[in-house]
Amino acid sequence: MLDFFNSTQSIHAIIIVGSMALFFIGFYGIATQKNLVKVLVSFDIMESALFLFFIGLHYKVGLVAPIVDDKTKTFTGMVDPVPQAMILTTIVIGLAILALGLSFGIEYYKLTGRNDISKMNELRD
Amino acid sequence: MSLGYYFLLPVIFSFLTPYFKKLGSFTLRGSSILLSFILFVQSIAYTTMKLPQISQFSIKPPLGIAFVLDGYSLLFLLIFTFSAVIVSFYMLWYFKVNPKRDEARFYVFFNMLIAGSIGMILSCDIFNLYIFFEIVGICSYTLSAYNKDKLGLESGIKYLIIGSIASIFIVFAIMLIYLQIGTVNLGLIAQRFHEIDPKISVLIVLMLFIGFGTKAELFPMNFWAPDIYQGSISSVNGLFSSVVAKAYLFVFFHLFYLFGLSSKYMLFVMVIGAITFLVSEFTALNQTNVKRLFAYSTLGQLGILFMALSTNSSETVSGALFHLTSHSISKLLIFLALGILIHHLKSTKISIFGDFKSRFLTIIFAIGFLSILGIPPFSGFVGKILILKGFALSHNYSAIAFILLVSIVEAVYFFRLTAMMLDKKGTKRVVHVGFINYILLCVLAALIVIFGLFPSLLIHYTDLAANALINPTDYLKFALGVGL
Amino acid sequence: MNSIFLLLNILPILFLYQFGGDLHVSFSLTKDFTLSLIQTPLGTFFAYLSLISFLLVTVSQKSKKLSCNYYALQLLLSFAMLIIVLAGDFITFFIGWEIMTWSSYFIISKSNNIDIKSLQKYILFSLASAFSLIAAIVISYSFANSFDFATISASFKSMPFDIQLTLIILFSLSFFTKAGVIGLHYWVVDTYSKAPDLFSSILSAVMSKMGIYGLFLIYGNIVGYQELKIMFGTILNGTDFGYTLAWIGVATSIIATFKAITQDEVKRLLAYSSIAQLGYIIAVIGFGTTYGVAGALYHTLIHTIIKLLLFINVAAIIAQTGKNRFSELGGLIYRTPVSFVMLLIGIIGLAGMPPLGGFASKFMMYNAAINTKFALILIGMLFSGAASFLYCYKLVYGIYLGHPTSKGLETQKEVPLSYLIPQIILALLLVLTGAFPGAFVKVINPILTQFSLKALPYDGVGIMDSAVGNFNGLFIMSAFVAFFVLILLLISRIKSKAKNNINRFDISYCGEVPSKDTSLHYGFGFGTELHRIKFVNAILKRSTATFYDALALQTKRSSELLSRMYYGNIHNTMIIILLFFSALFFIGVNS
Amino acid sequence: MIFQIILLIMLAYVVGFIYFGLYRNILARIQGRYGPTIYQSFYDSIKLFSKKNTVNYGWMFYLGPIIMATGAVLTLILVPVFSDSDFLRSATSQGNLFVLLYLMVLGPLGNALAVGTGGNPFGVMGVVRGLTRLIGLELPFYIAVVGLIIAANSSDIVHIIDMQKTGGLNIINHPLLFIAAMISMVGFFGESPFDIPGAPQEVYSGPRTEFSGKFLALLMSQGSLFAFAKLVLIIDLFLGGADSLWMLVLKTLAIFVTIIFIGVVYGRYKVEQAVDFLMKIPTLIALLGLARVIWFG
Amino acid sequence: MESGFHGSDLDSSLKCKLEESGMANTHAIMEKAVNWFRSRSIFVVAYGTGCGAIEMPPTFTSRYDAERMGVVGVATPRQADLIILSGYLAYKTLRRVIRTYEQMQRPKYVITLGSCPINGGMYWDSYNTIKKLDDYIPVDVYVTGCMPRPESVIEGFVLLQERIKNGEKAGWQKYDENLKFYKDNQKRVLGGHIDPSYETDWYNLENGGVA
Repeated sequence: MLDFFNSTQSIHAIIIVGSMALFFIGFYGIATQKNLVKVLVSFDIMESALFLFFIGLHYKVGLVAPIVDDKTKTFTGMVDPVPQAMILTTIVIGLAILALGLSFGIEYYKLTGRNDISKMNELRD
Repeated sequence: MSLGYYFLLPVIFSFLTPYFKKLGSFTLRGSSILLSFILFVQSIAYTTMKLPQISQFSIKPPLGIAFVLDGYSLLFLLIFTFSAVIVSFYMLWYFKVNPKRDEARFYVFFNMLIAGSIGMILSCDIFNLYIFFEIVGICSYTLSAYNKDKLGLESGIKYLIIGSIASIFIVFAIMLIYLQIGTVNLGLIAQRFHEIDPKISVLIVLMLFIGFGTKAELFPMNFWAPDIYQGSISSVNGLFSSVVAKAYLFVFFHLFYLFGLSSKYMLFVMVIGAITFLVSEFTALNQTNVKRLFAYSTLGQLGILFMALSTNSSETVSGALFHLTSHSISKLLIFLALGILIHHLKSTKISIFGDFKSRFLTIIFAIGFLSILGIPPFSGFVGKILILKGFALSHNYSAIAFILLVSIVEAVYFFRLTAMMLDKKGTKRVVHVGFINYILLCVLAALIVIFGLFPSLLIHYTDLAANALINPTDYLKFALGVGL
Repeated sequence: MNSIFLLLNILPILFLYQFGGDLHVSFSLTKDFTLSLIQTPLGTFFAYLSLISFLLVTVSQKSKKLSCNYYALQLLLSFAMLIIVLAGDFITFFIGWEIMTWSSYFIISKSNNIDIKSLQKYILFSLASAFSLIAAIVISYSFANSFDFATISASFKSMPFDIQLTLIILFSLSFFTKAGVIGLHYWVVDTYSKAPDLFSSILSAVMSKMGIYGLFLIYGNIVGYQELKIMFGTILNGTDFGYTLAWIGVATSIIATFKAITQDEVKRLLAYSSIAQLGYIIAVIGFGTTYGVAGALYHTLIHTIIKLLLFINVAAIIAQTGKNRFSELGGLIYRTPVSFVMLLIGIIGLAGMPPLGGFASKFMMYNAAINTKFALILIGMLFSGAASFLYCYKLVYGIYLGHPTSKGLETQKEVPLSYLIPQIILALLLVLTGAFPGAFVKVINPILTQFSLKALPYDGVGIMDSAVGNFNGLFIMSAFVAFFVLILLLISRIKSKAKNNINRFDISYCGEVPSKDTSLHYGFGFGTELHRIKFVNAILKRSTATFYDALALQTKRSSELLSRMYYGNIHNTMIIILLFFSALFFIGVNS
Repeated sequence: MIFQIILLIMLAYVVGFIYFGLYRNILARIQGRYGPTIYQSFYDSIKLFSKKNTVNYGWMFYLGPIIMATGAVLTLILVPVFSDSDFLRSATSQGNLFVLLYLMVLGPLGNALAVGTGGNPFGVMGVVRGLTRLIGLELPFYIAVVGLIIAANSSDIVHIIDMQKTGGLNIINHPLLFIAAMISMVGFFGESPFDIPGAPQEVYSGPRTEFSGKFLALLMSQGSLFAFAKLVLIIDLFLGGADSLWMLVLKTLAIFVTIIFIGVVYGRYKVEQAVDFLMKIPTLIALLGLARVIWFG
Repeated sequence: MESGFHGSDLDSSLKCKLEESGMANTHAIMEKAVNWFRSRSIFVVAYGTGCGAIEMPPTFTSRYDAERMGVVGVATPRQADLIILSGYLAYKTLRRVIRTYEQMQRPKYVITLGSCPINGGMYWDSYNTIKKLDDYIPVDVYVTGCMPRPESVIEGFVLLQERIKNGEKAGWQKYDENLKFYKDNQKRVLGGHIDPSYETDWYNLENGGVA
């Protein structure tokens, strides 16, 4: 039974289902939530779903993390390192954007006392 | 000089900015001008070299990261660096008349914006592309919120939210590509793109389309764009219009032709472009805010460019690139002049065009408007007629009719502004342009006229660019590292 | 300033004269576009016409304090027109056309009574005209692979019929707009009436002629009259094409004539009259016969002379009195007698009365209609000519005759000499063209040869000869003068003392005594009768303004509707992007 | 040539005045009156010429009637009087039908200038009515003339006369055109129902309101010359001209009397009614005639 | 503005001229002929002032037909030789009558109908009618009767024609010669209500009538 869960396919399936669920939670969040913080959080949830999805799909049972030290002689049996590098970068960027967004939000809240994005409509003709 | 400096120098400058600031604003401004000047001169230097050029970092592509400069990116490089020079000179005036503004913040993000934009057009690695995309994004969010007032912050937040959506789509697309092909090198992706399962490939294309289309202000995804223009200062508007939008457009069509999508999606992009053009020009008619008005005009022109660039014929594409160049110059001209106007009249209502008195500005605006409308002997005319000629050669008469008909709508509001400027009634306030702006606007106007009278100066480069865009074999060779 | 630009205006004339019909310059714009200037007889005719008009108008501008850039723009305009008429390919033509458009736009904007709406009308119609032109140009390029007139003309025959038809319609629409064919004339009246007064003369006399030149270029040079005949077939003794065009022209002329009569503003009347007169030209331009072309060319010349004369005259009066309505003018004949005589000569020419040149051109056009047996066209032209007497009379009565209707007119002085000199020259030209109609034959014959048409017979300088009757302009002129003098002498010998300079208010008025407060000027009542005539009222009550205003309104409404999408709710924008993606995805995956 | 022209003018003057006398007599007889002598128009004209003074509003007022008279004389000398002989038609080869059509309007326009100079609003009203009526009057007449021109393929009157010698009279060939032209002629002669411009009940005597003495006399004289010219033109166009003085008198008289008979039995149309009428029935008749010329002629 | 018209001046100067050229005799013959023509052609402006207005239509229409004698009605005073005043004249009417009379061109004649213009008739003590028209404008022929029948009117015409034919001195000459007399009379009854006369400025008669 547990072996079943330990196979690559089932792990991938679980990850796909899980990340999709997460993605749609985020999707639901940005589609329904009007609070700026919640929207930003929803974005992050969506991004996290993507990261999970990507990293998860590159994981295969039996492979190890691509950490190279002095003892490593062969480079086989490791997962592909590129996705992890990419995801790391993306996480950093996401963080930066989140921070920027929150700082905007705070400043905006200080000025107006609002954080409802659907009511940000002073920029209009 | 390695192509990497295009990114590196501005980044170094940005990091050094706090230090420069301590040295005094003169150093800050001067070094920024110097920097953009160096980049521009270097870009001009590239026009004499054999293209494509490549700069690789540590590992040879396709495994390593590299910058590739072909004819297509050279044109954009010239436009971007030139805009950077003009804007950094313009900021001298801006900070002189607005002494309390935070200069360092502007210069940091301005230079990072230029760096990111140049990185986007030079990068031959889709993930790097994404990183530069985000750099440009962050810089532009910050720049649009440069006015830390309600409007500025609102535009910053809006831009940020939209940018986040676009980046999610792009990240998703890149991940799917990597899952399918296992590489992020543009050359390899281009080679193997047709191997992808068609359904996934549609998904990828759509995600890229939505991602870059949103940023490049295509129709159903561009409802945010006028807000951003309205909320930010006019020099930033000029940058958005002539650099940022153009950079996204560059990537859009770069991928479009690299991935060989032109045969399948040409009509789709053309229709979307046409709708963008139509909707924006019609919407612009009803605007009372100048910045929004010119934002719509920019959207409309992007629509034409999308129509013309997707045709897969080197004639039309060359014309479109000519039009793009001319549009960048004209919009820069208009936004900079507009900044002067807004500063003096303290309003962004359309009525300011009827309230100022300056023969110089009137002429400058008139040249800009006529050029955008494609009226000889200004540069816009050559671009427009080349586009029309290209459509005619492919017997696409409906596109010709469409462009010309909508252009009349466009003429309505441009000439309404002109008429307001020329109107003698009402009280007029004298507007002093200032020496630097005088020179800058003269240079831009002169370029418009020169490219209108001697278009062969520019057509050489647009032809090069068009060929590089449509037949990216040379580019692929370099991107794959074969030629090294 | 004036003298400098006067010299600059003379220069191109000398330049053109120097080349003497042999100008051929080309200059490569890009690898695809070569700009070329080629002098054809037709182009030369129009070039001299426009250059001399500009010269005369510049002379009359001496008494106006005009700025340097006004003159510069005007010079640019004349330069653009020179480019148009000398162009050897369509890109050159189009560049000239557009420079003409915007330079004239900026000149018009310098007027004191211009408003934004009129400016918008002008530029939008001009641009519509230009865009229609460029559409036609690029379509013909797509078949000929060249912008050269000769190449396009050669490859025209091999184009499919629908393309040929589209091209002809597009070109015609463009030039019709410039000439102000009815339906496309919405801009004409406002622009002419609100432009600077002297510039109106250029607009009416020269710029509208560029439309005529374009029509000649298309029908005569590019398509060719022979080809038109083959394309469209024949009706009566002419072509179907000519007949259709003739109806357009005649309708223009009749409608504009009736509209002209009911105008209160002087320049509006002249504008409508200009439309009507160009209607005549358009009526005969498509005939493709010797007399059709000759008549159109002759009327082009005559109309240029007359409209310059009338507009300069009216401009002088407006400048002098500051009034521009018939209901504000009147009774100026004793104050400005020379102007009166000039206007009189002008309107006699405009009405097409025999001793002056106006008749010769009309006669030639009538001949063309007889040759082709287009009886209804001929009747239409005659009819509109008869109706035009009314506005001719209104023009002269409203300004010069009757009683002054506002203060200050009683003490008016004669207009400055700078206005009078061009008028006198033009009036002399009108008299000369009337007395020597045959002289024009020599000017026209090379153009007819250019269109490969039969040349006109030449029987002497005073005689206008045609297959269906001729007349001796010199005889009629001299007989008119002789009888006039004779009767004048006889009458002045009769001893019944004519009491001169009787008080103007001493009129038969039912025993009542009219005074200065009595409304005695009939200027504003003019033309009201026409509203009671059913046929004429049907014309007068309709207006293209309704259509264009509705168009503008609908555009505005659709613009409002569309701009509602952009009332930046970022939440909705996000949802739209996501929905758009989903929609595209489902379409994309399923197809 | 000059002698002939003078002779022609004298002939027209005499014949025209006698015709007008005749007209007044016929009119009187129709109304059950005795009527003036046949020379009454001479008396009137000589009396008017011998008035002691004449009101004059300025030089244009003075020249207007003279222009009108000039127009009448020019019209007269361009119309060929006799069909066979060249006598009295030395000048006709210098013009054609179109010249005549326009010369016929030149005079009234000249007069209208004088009226305008006079400044009497009634006079100008009369002129405007006249010009408005002209729109309607000219239409059937033009159609008729154009029909004849197209039929003869020439605008030369002599040629039209010559055509009738061989091909039969135009009144028989083109009766519809003749009817239309005659209806117009009624108006050109200022007869009812088209006599609105000078309606004395409304606008004094219309354009002539301010003319007195020698100007009025001149207007009357040119009126008779002009009437003669118009009559000769009609018989040239439709009745094949006249080959002798008797035929000339007979034919012109026939036309003239017809016009009078039409004139006396009708009331006066308002100007818009007149134009409406002229644009309907006579125009329709003329168009039918024209259609016949173009498709069957 | 040119000086006002004085008929007598003109006549005398004309005569002088003619006599100098030795053509006085011819002139006399011509004068006679012209007078005959004048008598044969009389244009009438019929001013229906009083009850006599009703008598004029029969005079000019089928029954009595004045046209056979060359007497025709015209619409404007400019063309008229004769003005018929048919009955009493209120002051208000007189104003218009004087103006109409002055607008007529010389030679011009006046015929009055009925007794009111002679001595006031039945309005002899009315406060607003004039009693003796001849004081205001010169009358050539009085046709008496209250009202005169058209036959009498025609009789009046014949009488006038005779006088014209014989070249007798007519009312208009008297009017020109005694302008001051007539103007003073007119001024007396009309007072401040008199309109300016454009032909003769009688307010400044002593200055030669320069308007």
